[in-house]
Amino acid sequence: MIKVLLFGAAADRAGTRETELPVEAGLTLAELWPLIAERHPDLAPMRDTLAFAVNGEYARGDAGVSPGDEVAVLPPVSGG
Amino acid sequence: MIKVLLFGAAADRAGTRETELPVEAGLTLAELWPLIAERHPDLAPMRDTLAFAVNGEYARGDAGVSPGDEVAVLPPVSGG
Amino acid sequence: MFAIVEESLEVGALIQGALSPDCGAIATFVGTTRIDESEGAAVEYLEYEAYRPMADRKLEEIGAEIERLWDVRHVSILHRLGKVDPGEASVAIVVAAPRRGPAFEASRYAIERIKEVVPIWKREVWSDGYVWVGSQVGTRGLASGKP
Amino acid sequence: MFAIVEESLEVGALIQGALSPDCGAIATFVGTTRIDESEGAAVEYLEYEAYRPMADRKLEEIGAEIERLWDVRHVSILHRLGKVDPGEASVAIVVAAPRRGPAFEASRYAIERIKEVVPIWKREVWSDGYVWVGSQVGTRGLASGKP
Repeated sequence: MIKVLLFGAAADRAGTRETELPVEAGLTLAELWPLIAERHPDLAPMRDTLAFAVNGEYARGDAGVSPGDEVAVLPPVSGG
Repeated sequence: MIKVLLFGAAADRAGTRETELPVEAGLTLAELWPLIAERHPDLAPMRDTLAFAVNGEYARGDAGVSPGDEVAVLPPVSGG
Repeated sequence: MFAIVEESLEVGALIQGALSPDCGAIATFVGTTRIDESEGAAVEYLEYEAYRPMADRKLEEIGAEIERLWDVRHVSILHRLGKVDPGEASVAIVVAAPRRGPAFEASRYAIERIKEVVPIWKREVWSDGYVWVGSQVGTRGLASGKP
Repeated sequence: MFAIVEESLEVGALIQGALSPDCGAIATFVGTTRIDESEGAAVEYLEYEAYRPMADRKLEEIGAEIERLWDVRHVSILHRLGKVDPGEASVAIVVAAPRRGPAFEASRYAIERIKEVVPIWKREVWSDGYVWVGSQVGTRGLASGKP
């Protein structure tokens, strides 16, 4: 399983702040995204605005994710 | 009479913070300076570093001063 | 000190803690909730959420970047979470340095970096709905379109 | 508020007074007494004097210049007189503005202008004598030469 955390507008669109995806083997973030979007179709239109973190650090689409990892879906940050 | 106020290093050099010069008619700041420097010779070497104010506002050498005016001798300011 | 906190920010105490005989300058930035108005509606309050502990770590990284880039002796950053009313502080940055140039530059750098990299999100709650700042997602008429 | 004061500066209260729902940013600058050291001697304290009321008026003029140059809603400048111990604040500048860019620029402008035009003078009292900053006049070995 991969734990997926959602924040801000992404949590709002998905209707949840946390979900789990039954991923058995390693794959890339880019490969994980369709699984997230399939589970939460309202997220799909946000794709181009989103960043991702794997285990608490920003990661690009070619980053690997494995069972046990924590993936965070990050809309444009707006602190300050 | 013209009242002359001295500040900071200028007061230090002159050994006083205030003096009066018996000026009867109007003259310019540039003409006043030799009278100040004659009264307080230790000020003379500071001349190029000094600014002047007449009645509380910066003034140049060609500014007129008359009996009753307050002239301030201002070393480089160092607030902050 | 780098912290994400629920309670209101005590900026005076933060500055007091930065006073030091080896510094001549303290530059401080405080971000506050501004009441925006449009089309007869107004912002009532802001609400912040963060991805922790990543957000805490990013604040510390900004502090480390500043200490690499400038001669500063003290950096504090506090950021509020939860509801922040109009006129209240949501972020406070305090930088003490021997000289004023680095203090000014570093405090400006800190707020710009916070707005770029720290996973914190702000929801504006208006009298007629809310909107996630930056995503334009929400329940206000203007914001309900696609992001 | 523009004032030249004898007592210590309460920066927290000054910032508190600048909080306003029409502003999103408060930039603050605090100048403090830094212990300088050279040739085995050290600065023990600073002593400030001013030409008043000209100095008070110049502070107000700087405030007016800032309000002409930037969209700011609040400017406070306080400057100490008399003895200021190491680590204490000698000047505090607080600028509140709707946007952070003008707040940062205006606070920097204020301290630069103070150092250019406000008739205030600083005497560094060292363990081995004193020196008038800017004039290099005093009783320390290095400073006793011609200005």
